[in-house]
Amino acid sequence: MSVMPAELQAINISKQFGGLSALDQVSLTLRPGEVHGLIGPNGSGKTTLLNLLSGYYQPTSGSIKLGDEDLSLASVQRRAAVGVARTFQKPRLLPMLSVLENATLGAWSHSESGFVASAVSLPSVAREDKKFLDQTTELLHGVGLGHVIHRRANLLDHAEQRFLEIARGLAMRPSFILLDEPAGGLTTQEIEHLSQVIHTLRSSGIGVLLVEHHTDFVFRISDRVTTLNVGKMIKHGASDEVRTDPEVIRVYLGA
Amino acid sequence: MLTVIVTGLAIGMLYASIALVYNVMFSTSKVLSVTTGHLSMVGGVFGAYIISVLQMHWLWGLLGAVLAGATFGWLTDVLAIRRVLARSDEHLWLLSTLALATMVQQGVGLWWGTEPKPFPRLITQEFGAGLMDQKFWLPIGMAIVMTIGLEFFYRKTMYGKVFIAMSEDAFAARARGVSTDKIRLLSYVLSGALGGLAGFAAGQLTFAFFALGHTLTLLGFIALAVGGLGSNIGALIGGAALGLLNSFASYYFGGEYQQTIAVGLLMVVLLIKPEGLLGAKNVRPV
Amino acid sequence: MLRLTKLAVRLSLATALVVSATSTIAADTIKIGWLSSLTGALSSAAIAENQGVQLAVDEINKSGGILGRQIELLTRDTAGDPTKAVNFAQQLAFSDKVHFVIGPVNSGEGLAAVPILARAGVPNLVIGAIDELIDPVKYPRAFRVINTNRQWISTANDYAIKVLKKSKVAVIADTSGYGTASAKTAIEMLEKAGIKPVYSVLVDNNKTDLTDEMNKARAAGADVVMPWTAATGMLGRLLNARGEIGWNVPVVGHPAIMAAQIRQLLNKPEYWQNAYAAGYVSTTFSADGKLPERTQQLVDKIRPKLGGGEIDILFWWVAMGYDTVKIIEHAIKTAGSTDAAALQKVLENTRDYRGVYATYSWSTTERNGFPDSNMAVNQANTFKDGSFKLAPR
Amino acid sequence: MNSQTTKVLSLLVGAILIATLPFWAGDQYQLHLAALIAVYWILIAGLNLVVGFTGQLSIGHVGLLSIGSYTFAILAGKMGVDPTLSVFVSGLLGGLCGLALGLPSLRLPGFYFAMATMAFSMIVNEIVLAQVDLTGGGIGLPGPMFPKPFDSPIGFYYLVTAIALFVTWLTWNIARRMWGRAFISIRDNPVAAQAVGVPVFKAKLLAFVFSGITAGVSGAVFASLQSYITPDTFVFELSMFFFVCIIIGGRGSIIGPFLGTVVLTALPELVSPLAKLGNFFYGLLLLVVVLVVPEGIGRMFEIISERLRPRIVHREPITPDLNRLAKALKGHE
Repeated sequence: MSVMPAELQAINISKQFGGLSALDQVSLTLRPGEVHGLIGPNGSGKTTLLNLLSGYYQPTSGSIKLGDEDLSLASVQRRAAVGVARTFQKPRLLPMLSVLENATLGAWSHSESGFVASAVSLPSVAREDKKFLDQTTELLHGVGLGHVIHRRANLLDHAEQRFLEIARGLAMRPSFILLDEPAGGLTTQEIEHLSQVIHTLRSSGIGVLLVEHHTDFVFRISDRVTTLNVGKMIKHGASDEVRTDPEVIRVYLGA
Repeated sequence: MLTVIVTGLAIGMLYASIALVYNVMFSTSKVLSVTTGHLSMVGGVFGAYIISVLQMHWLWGLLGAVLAGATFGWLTDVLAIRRVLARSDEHLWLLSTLALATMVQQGVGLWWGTEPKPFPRLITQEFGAGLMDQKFWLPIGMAIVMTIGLEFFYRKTMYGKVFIAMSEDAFAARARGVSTDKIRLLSYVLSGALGGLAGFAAGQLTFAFFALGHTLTLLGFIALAVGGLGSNIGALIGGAALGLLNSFASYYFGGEYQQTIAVGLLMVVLLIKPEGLLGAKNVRPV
Repeated sequence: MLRLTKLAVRLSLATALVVSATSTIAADTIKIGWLSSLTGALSSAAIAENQGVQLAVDEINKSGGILGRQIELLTRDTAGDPTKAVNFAQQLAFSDKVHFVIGPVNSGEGLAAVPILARAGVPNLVIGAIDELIDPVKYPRAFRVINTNRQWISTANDYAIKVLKKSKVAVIADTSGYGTASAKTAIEMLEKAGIKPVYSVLVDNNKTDLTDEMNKARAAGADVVMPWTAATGMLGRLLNARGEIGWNVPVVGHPAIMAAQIRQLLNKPEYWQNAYAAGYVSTTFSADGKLPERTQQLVDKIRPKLGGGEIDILFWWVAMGYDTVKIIEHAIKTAGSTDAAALQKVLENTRDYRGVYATYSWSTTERNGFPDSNMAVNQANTFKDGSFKLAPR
Repeated sequence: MNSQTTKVLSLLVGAILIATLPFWAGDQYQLHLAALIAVYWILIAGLNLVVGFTGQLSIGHVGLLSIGSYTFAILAGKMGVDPTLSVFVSGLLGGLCGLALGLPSLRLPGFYFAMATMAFSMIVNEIVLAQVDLTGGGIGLPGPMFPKPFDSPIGFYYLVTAIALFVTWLTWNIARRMWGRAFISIRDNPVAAQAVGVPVFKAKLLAFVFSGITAGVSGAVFASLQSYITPDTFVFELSMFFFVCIIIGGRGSIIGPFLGTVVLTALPELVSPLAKLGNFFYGLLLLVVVLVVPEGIGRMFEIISERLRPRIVHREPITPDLNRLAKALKGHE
C-alpha cells in the first residue's frame, strides 16, 4: 500500500442535547492496524462519540476528519462509502433473511449494479453478486459462523448475532470498524474468540475502535486506550499506562 | 360571502374535533389510528338512527352516539392496538386499524344503507334560519367545548396528568406503577366518546352517511398535520384553515376540486414545516 | 427441505379453485340474467324494478312457464360498480349461458356491460336511459324498453318552455355517468330551441348542501331549475335548499323528483310544491282519478306483495320490470325457441306490443321501443300508489 | 431431491398450468377471470416491491391504475394511437406520476405516507370526474381492443400473461440480489440500512417509480379487458384489494402475494355472498392475518410444519477460522 493510510480523527468534538453537554472538547485518533480502546462508566459519552464518528449525530463544535476529508457533516451512508463500519450495542439485523444474506448486505457500497441492470439481470450483476456471496461466505467461516450460514437470522442466539454484525461490517471492506460493546453478554470463551478476531483485523490493517466497559478485556487487547468521564477525556495513552493511572482507577472504583 | 365563512368554519370545526381525537389517542399510544374518522361517522349514524328511526328524544340520541363511539374506541384498542403494540413492527398497527376501519365502514354501509340520510333537527328551530342555523353552530360550539374540556382534563384531573406522563415517557410512567395498558384503553374509550360526540354535533352538516369514515380520517388528519401533531390549539387552527379553504374554493371554483385543494394545503405545509405549525420536533433516532 | 413441494401443492390448489366453477347443467329451463344494482348509491330504481320482474316470473312459472319450460331468474347484484357488472355479464353470458339479460339499471354499468353482452350475442333488454347504450349495428341484440334520455329531457323542456313559458333555465346534474350525459344532452336540446341556459353545474350526488348552487342559479336570473339526476337524496336536498332560501322557482326534471323517498327527505312537506317531472301516461291519473285499466290491474296484483298498504315506490319502475319479462315471454313464444337470432328477428318485427308501462315498437333500424306518445308531465306532490296527476296545462 | 430441483420442478409445473390454462379452463368467463388475475398481478408484482419488500404502506395505487387506464383509453381509443405504443406511454406516465407522488411523500413517516397515497387516489378520481371533455367524466371511455392476434379472449390472455411473467421476472431479479436485500433492510431495520450505506430515500423512490410503471401498464391492459372504464370502476376497494393480497400472501416473497392475488380474485367471483360483503371481507381477512400470522399465509404453512415436527436446533459453539478470515480480509485489497 503505497500511500500512508489515512487516520480517522475526532478533533475537539463537543455535543450538546438541549442543555445537557454529552461531550466536551474530546479528541481521538484512530490509526489503521491499531486497536484503540474507549472506556468510561455509563453515561460518560462513549456511545455519543461513536455515533458522532459514524454519522448518526452532527457535532455541536469540533470536526471529524478521515485523512484530509472533513466528515463532520457527512451522512452515515457517505461514511460507509469511505470505509467506516460500525456495530450496535443491540445487534440490528434483518430477522427474515439468512445469515449469509444479512452479511452480504454489507457489500452494498461496493456494488455497481444499478436498479435497471439488476432488474434485467445483466451478467455483470450475476457475477458481482456471486463474488460478494463467496467473499461473505469466507468472512462468515472466518468469524466462526460457518455452521449457521443458511439459518434465518431470528433463530440465532445472542453471541451469533454479535459475530454476524461484525461479519456484515467486514463485508463493507472497511478501513475502520467501530465496535459498540461487542463483549456484552458473551461467555469468557466467546470473548477469547472475539479478541482473536480483533487481532486478525488489526494485523490485516483495519483500525478498530473498541467501546467497552469490560475494562480488563480492553486493556488486554488494546494498543492505546482513551478514558472518558462525564463527557470529558481524563486519560489517553498506551494500554498499561492508562491501566495504572490513579485518576482512571478513582473513576472506576468510585470515590 | 358570510355564509361561505360560516359553513367553512362549521365543517372546519368538525375536522378540528377529529384532530383533537387523534391527539388524545396519539398521546398514550404513539399511534395515529385510521379509525379516528370512523368514530365520528358512527356517532352521526347511531344518533340519527336513535332519533329518526326509533323516534326517541335527542338526548338519547346523544347518549347513543357517545356510547357507540366509546365502544368503537374500546374495540379499536382491544382488537387493533393492544396485541400489535406488543410487537415493535411500526407498520402493524397501521394495517390493523385500516382493517378495522374498513370493516366498520362497510358494516355500517350494509346496515344503514349506502345513501346519505338526513340528520334530525336537535333544537326546534325554523329551517330558514340562514346563518344562525344550528347546523353551523353545534359543531363550532362542540369543538370549543372539547378543547376547553381537554385542557381542563389534562391540567386539573389526576387521569389527565397520567395521560401527559405517559405521552412524555411511557417507560418512566410504567416504572412508577402506571398500568399503561389500562390508561391507553381509557384514552381510546375517551377518544371514541369524543369522536362520537363530534359526529353527532356535525350530523346536520354531514348527514348520516357510511362513506364519511375514510373522508373524515383523511381530512381530520390534514387538520392535525397542518396544525401540528400533539397540539390541541394547532388542531383548531388546522381545522379552521382547512374548512375555510374548502368552502372558499368550492364557492369560487366549483365543488369538483375539494379534495385536491385540501391535500394541496397538506403537501405545502408538510414541505415547509413537516412538524406542522405548532407540532413538537421529534427526538433522536438512535 | 420439502418447502418447495408444498409450493407446488399450493399452486395447483389455487388454480383448481378457479376451475371448480362448473355451471349447473339444467338444459330445459329458460335462463334469464337480471343485472340489478340492489345495493350501492342508485339502488332505489333497481329495488322497485325487481318487484315487477319477480312478479312476472312467478306468474309465468305458475301458469306453466313459456313453451312448457320454467323460467330460471339469475339475479346478480352489481352494487352499481361497473367492474362487477362486467364480471357478472361475462359470468351470465359464458358460464351460466343465459338466453336473455335484463339490465344493467344504471348508465355507468350499462356502458360497461352492454358491449360484453353484444359480443357474446346474448339478447339484452336495456333499461338504462342514456343514448350511447343503443346502436343497431354495434349491438344488434340490444333492445331498449325504457324511454330514452332525450324523451325525458324533451318532455321536460317542452313543459318548461311551452307550458310554463320560462326562458332562463338553470341545469343542475350530478357527476355520475347519467348526470354528465343528461346535462350535455339537455343543454344541446335547449340551445336548439333557442334557449341558452343561464347557469349549469355538475354536483357530486353525495354533496350534503346545495344552497350554494341554488344561490348562484338565482343570482344568474334563472326562472326555472331543471335537475338531471337519479339520486333521490340530492333532489331532496335541492328542494330543501330552494325552500330555505325562499325562492319560489318551478323545478322541472328527472322522474326521481316524484320518488316517495323525497317526501321523507324534505324538511317541510310544502317544499314539494311547484315541482314537476317527466312521467308516463301509464302512471297518470285521469281527470276523474282513475288509472289506465292495465296499470290498475298490476297495482292490485302487486299490492299484497308490497305489504298491502299504500305503494310507496315509483310505480313505473315496477311496471317496466314486469314488462321486461313479459316481452321476453312474447319473444320466445313468437319465435318458438330460445335461439338468439330468432329472438332478434321477432323483436325487430314487433309493432305496438301492449305492455303495462308502455306500448312498444322496434324495427331493424330502431332499437328504442318506447313511443313519444306515452310520455307525460306529472305534478310531484300528487303522489298516490306510485302514480301522479297530470301537471297543470 | 434437494431443494433446488423441487423448486425448478414446481415452477415448471406452474408454468405449464398457466400456459395451457385456456384449454382446460371451463369457459370464457374463467378465461376472463384468469386474464383479470394476470392484469392485477402486473400491478401487484410491482407494488410488492414497495409494500412487501420496502415496507412502505401505499394504499393509493388505484389512482396509478386509473391513470394507466385513462391514458390508454384516450391514446388508443380517442386518438387512435397504436395500442402497443399506448401501453408503453401508459407505463411511462404511471412511472412519472409515481415519481410526482413519491418525491414529496416518501420522506414522511408511515402514517403520513399512507394518508398521502390515499389522498392521491381521491385526487385522481376528482380530476377524472372534472375533466369531462378529456376523460368523458361520469360517462367514461371505451377501452379499445388490441390488434389481430390479441383481440380474441385467448390471445388477450396470452398477452397479459406474458407481460405478467416479464414483470415477475424483473421483480425476481431485483428481489434475489443486492437491491432486494437493501429494500428488506429499509423495511426491517432502517438504521442498519443506513449503516451499510443504502441510500434509503433514493431506494424507496426507485421502488415506487417502478411500481408506478407496472401500475400504468396494468391500467392499460385493464382498460382493454374491461372494454369500458368509468370513474366508478376505480374505487378505494381496489387499493385495499391490491394491498391485502401482498400482506396476506406474505411480505418479502413473490410466490406468496401471487397466490394471494389468485385466491382473492377468484374467491369473490365463486362465492357470491362474498362479493356483496366486498370491503368488509378484505378488512376482516387483513385483521385476522395481521393479528394471527403477520408474516402472511404463505409463511403459515412453514410455521405449522415447523410446529408439527420441530427441527432440533443444535447449538454449535462459534469457532473462528482465523487464517481463513485473514485471507478473506487480504483478498479484498
